[in-house]
Amino acid sequence: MRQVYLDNAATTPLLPEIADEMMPYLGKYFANPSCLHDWGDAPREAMENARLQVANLIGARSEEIIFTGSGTESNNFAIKGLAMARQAKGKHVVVSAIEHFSVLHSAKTLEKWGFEVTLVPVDGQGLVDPDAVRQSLRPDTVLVSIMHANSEVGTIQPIAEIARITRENNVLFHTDAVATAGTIPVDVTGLGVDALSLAASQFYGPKGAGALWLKKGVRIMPLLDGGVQEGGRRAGTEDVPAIVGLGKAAQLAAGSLTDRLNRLTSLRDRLLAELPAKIEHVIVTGVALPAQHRLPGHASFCVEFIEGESMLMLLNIQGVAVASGSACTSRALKASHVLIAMGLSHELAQGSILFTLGIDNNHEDVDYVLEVMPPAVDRLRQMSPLYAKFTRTGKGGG
Amino acid sequence: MRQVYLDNAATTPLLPEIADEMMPYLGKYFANPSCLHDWGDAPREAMENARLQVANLIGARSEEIIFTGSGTESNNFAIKGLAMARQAKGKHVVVSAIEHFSVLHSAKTLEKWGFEVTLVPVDGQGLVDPDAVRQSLRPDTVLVSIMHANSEVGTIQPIAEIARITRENNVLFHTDAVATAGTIPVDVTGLGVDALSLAASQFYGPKGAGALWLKKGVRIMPLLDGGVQEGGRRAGTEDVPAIVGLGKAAQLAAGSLTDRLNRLTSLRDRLLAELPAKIEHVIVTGVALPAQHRLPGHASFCVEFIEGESMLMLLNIQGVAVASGSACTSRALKASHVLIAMGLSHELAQGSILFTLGIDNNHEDVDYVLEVMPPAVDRLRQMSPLYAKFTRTGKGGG
Amino acid sequence: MPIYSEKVMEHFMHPRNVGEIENPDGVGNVGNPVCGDMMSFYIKVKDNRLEDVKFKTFGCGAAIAVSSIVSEMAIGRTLDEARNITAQLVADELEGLPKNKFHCSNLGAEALNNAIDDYLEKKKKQGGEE
Amino acid sequence: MPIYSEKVMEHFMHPRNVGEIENPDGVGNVGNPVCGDMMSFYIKVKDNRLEDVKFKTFGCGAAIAVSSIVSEMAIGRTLDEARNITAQLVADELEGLPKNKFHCSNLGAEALNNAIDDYLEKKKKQGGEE
Ligand SMILES: Cc1ncc(COP(=O)(O)O)c(C=O)c1O
Ligand SMILES: Cc1ncc(COP(=O)(O)O)c(C=O)c1O
Repeated sequence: MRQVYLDNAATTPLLPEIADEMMPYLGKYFANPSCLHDWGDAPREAMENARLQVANLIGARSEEIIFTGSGTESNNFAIKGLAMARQAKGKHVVVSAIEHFSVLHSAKTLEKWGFEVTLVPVDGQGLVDPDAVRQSLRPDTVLVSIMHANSEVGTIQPIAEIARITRENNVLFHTDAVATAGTIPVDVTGLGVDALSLAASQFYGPKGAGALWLKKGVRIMPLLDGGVQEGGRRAGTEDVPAIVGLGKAAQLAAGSLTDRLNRLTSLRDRLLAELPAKIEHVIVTGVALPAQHRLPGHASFCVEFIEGESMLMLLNIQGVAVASGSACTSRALKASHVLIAMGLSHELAQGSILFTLGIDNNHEDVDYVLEVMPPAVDRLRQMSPLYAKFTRTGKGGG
Repeated sequence: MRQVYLDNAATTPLLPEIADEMMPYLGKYFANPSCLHDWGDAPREAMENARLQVANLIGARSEEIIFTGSGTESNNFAIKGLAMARQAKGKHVVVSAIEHFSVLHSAKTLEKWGFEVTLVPVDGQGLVDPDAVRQSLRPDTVLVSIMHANSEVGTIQPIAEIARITRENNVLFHTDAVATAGTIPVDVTGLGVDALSLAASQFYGPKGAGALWLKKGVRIMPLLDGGVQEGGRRAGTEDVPAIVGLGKAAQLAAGSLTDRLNRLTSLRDRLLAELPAKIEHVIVTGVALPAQHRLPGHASFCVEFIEGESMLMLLNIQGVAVASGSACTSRALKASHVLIAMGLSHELAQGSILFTLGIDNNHEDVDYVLEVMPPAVDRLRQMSPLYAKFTRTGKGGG
Repeated sequence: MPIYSEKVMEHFMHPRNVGEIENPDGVGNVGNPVCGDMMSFYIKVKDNRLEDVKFKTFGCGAAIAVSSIVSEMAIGRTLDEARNITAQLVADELEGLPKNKFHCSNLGAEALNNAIDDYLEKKKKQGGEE
Repeated sequence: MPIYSEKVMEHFMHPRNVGEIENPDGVGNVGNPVCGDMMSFYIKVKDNRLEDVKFKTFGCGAAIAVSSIVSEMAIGRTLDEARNITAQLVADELEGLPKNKFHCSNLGAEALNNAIDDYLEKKKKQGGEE
């Protein structure tokens, strides 16, 4: 049976050439890069090379890159660390309603620590209105965090516009670029942000390596206290192989961004156009065609009258890997907070399904999905009391 | 030239059979273990197998193991997370004066958050007196953290005795077992603790994988907020290859602990006995021979009249890798807080040197060290104003 | 996808008794889209026994498998026996459910119970009317 | 060990002018064991020029290399010229020092300066006695 992996938002495969680059650091160059003796040289140099590669990917300086263990850690570090370092100035933080849980729950933790948090709403396409950010600002606002793109609906936010507002108001701006760095062009100067999170496992690099870019001079409270690694801002023996992999992934991404983008976009656009044409009562979530403000490999839908996990299971049996709701938290049962924030009903939101393409996918994969998806939907609708009601009454459709 | 790596406290080499075990998860089993589709199965099962292997190493249940990214993260998680989850009960925490910085600086962060911290002193061998712990307890004490063994002086603490006291007083007890788990027998029931940190990179496993063992029912505040990974207690896409490596390292350690222990002890005892015999004015730091309460591969000294880094550099030129002061933070310049807490003068503490043996070392390595070390010391003493003063006046020696 | 037992997968793939019953003797509905699962059970009763049970379910794989097995467990039972089909029995019959899916087995038992209640209610009313 | 430049390593391995001067014209001591580095500089002065400089140093590799290069830079210089040997010049001459070791170059310049101060002090006293 054909095997089609369309869950690249959950994690991308590790490219063999990146794995190869990591191997020496899982072998003879095992030493601790903090060590003063010769054994420490190769790992230390490799780490600094990776730092430069990551900096180059996002138009930053290498001394501004702090390595972390994941996108989640980068976000926790940014939200808690930047807010806590500014609590003398104020205790108000602004995030969008559709942030990843690593941002949202970090903000909740700040609430427990005496901060107030404003959730900026989004429109039906998942877009943040920069004016809403402006209106959320208060004299005691110390941090705004709006994600660069959402991995559930693929919507790319107007970060540069928001940054103009935060700059005018002298408020720090962090963006979660975990879904974008390495996938679409990300330039910290162009975006105008002060801090940015990214993770290797989203662009064909290894798990266990993320980074926080922090504009020179911006103070932060460490999340991991301890030794003097990463300039004292992130303690712990560095995971050199993973960091080397992150660097290599950044280098490869920088070199092939446009190619990848074009390739993914053409596959994505077919899904966005053809799936709703083939199956009745399917809506695109996020930005529909023409989809400039949408991640290139990202096609997400809500299928009416049925539930996402059961769709996922039927597609899985056909060899197709997809996600429903938030890719990383498929095991959470509640309807996606992102879709609810976009104004969808719970009923509709439960029918979410998410195809995220990767550089290994091709048009035959899309053909296959378009072939196996309609009968799967049909089968589940035959079991669905909501569909029965709709066919009886014509009501309940979206 | 002979190459002798004697800095296993900084990090151990990754065993090739452990690297082999990790490879499939850097290749075809790349998927996110949280995913519901078939791609998630192999990584998820491998992770759960690793959890069992780690649990078996320390006599725990697998559902009590929370994977982290490093020993530092485990310690930060434990100190901050356990204290913060109990702040309604009280805001007093007790740690020893010789804890690793990941514990000490986490405790400092707690101070910023309104906690009080008591540092329990140690004696000249680096031993914590259980009675001192008892006396430090207050009605508002919510957490005690004493390391199982110190990686700078190798001293193994009387954890089980301390645990009796914390239990009597209904206070939670965490131990940092990063230097012991996988190296000497560690049994959570025998130790009687409530939480325990460990890290793979200390026993021939990969970097990027640590664990916090948390006794069933013990509440903790997450350090990394976000998704539902690790039962909602440690969010972020799991670093499956590193976790698999940690599991394999635990399994191998469990199976060969006694062998390794005997082998390392015999090499260590030669260093402890012969180095001070060969070089005048050298003292053993930590527990001297017979050294039961000392890590098996650990021989540490202070060499009078000279400074550690320059010794390290001369040995490095001879192909020998060692550490001075705290292994993980050789780049920090101040005299080791551990040695100062043990009552050594700053002058003496600056002369610290640390040989940490690994399973690849043999008697020829020890012979070689005993051959190259005396001339190195001699050469530096010839440059030393302190040695000049001593030979002139007979004063200044320890 | 071994988060589910083979039995769950088998019932998910080949659910028994999917459908509605025309002029049912009782109907039981549970759940709502907020919690993510909805079940409608239809029963036909003869001589105090469940002669037929059918269901329609909107929900995850576990919800569908639970509905299927509950219908199978119920058919042929007396009403009292059917009332004893607890969430635990359902989960056991399915060779276990993931912890976060256990509530599905609850829903299945509840939906069947509601259908029986509905039947008894109707009967009482009819009795009253007679 | 490329945290140090080749020049630093070369001076660390082959330090120039190690030792003491008997009956020195000036002695300068800096540092203490708490900060981790101690340097003693001994100077011999002739016609307002540093005829000889020797040192003893307790400290890290950088401290030893700094002492060596300072002694080399100083010998043959006039006292005024020697005073112009700043920490930055020392670091530059060593082709750079790691950031956390820069203070060593400071210590070297300071020790030399102290020795010169000591010489001038003594001279003044001797002048007064004459
Ligand atoms: C006793 C002890 N605790 C904690 C740590 C920190 O572990 P890591 O470097 O994995 O973060 C170390 C490091 O060697 C250690 O020796
Ligand atoms: C936008 C976004 N932020 C953060 C994360 C968390 O990253 P990680 O799983 O590496 O911790 C994800 C995960 O997919 C994400 O999509």
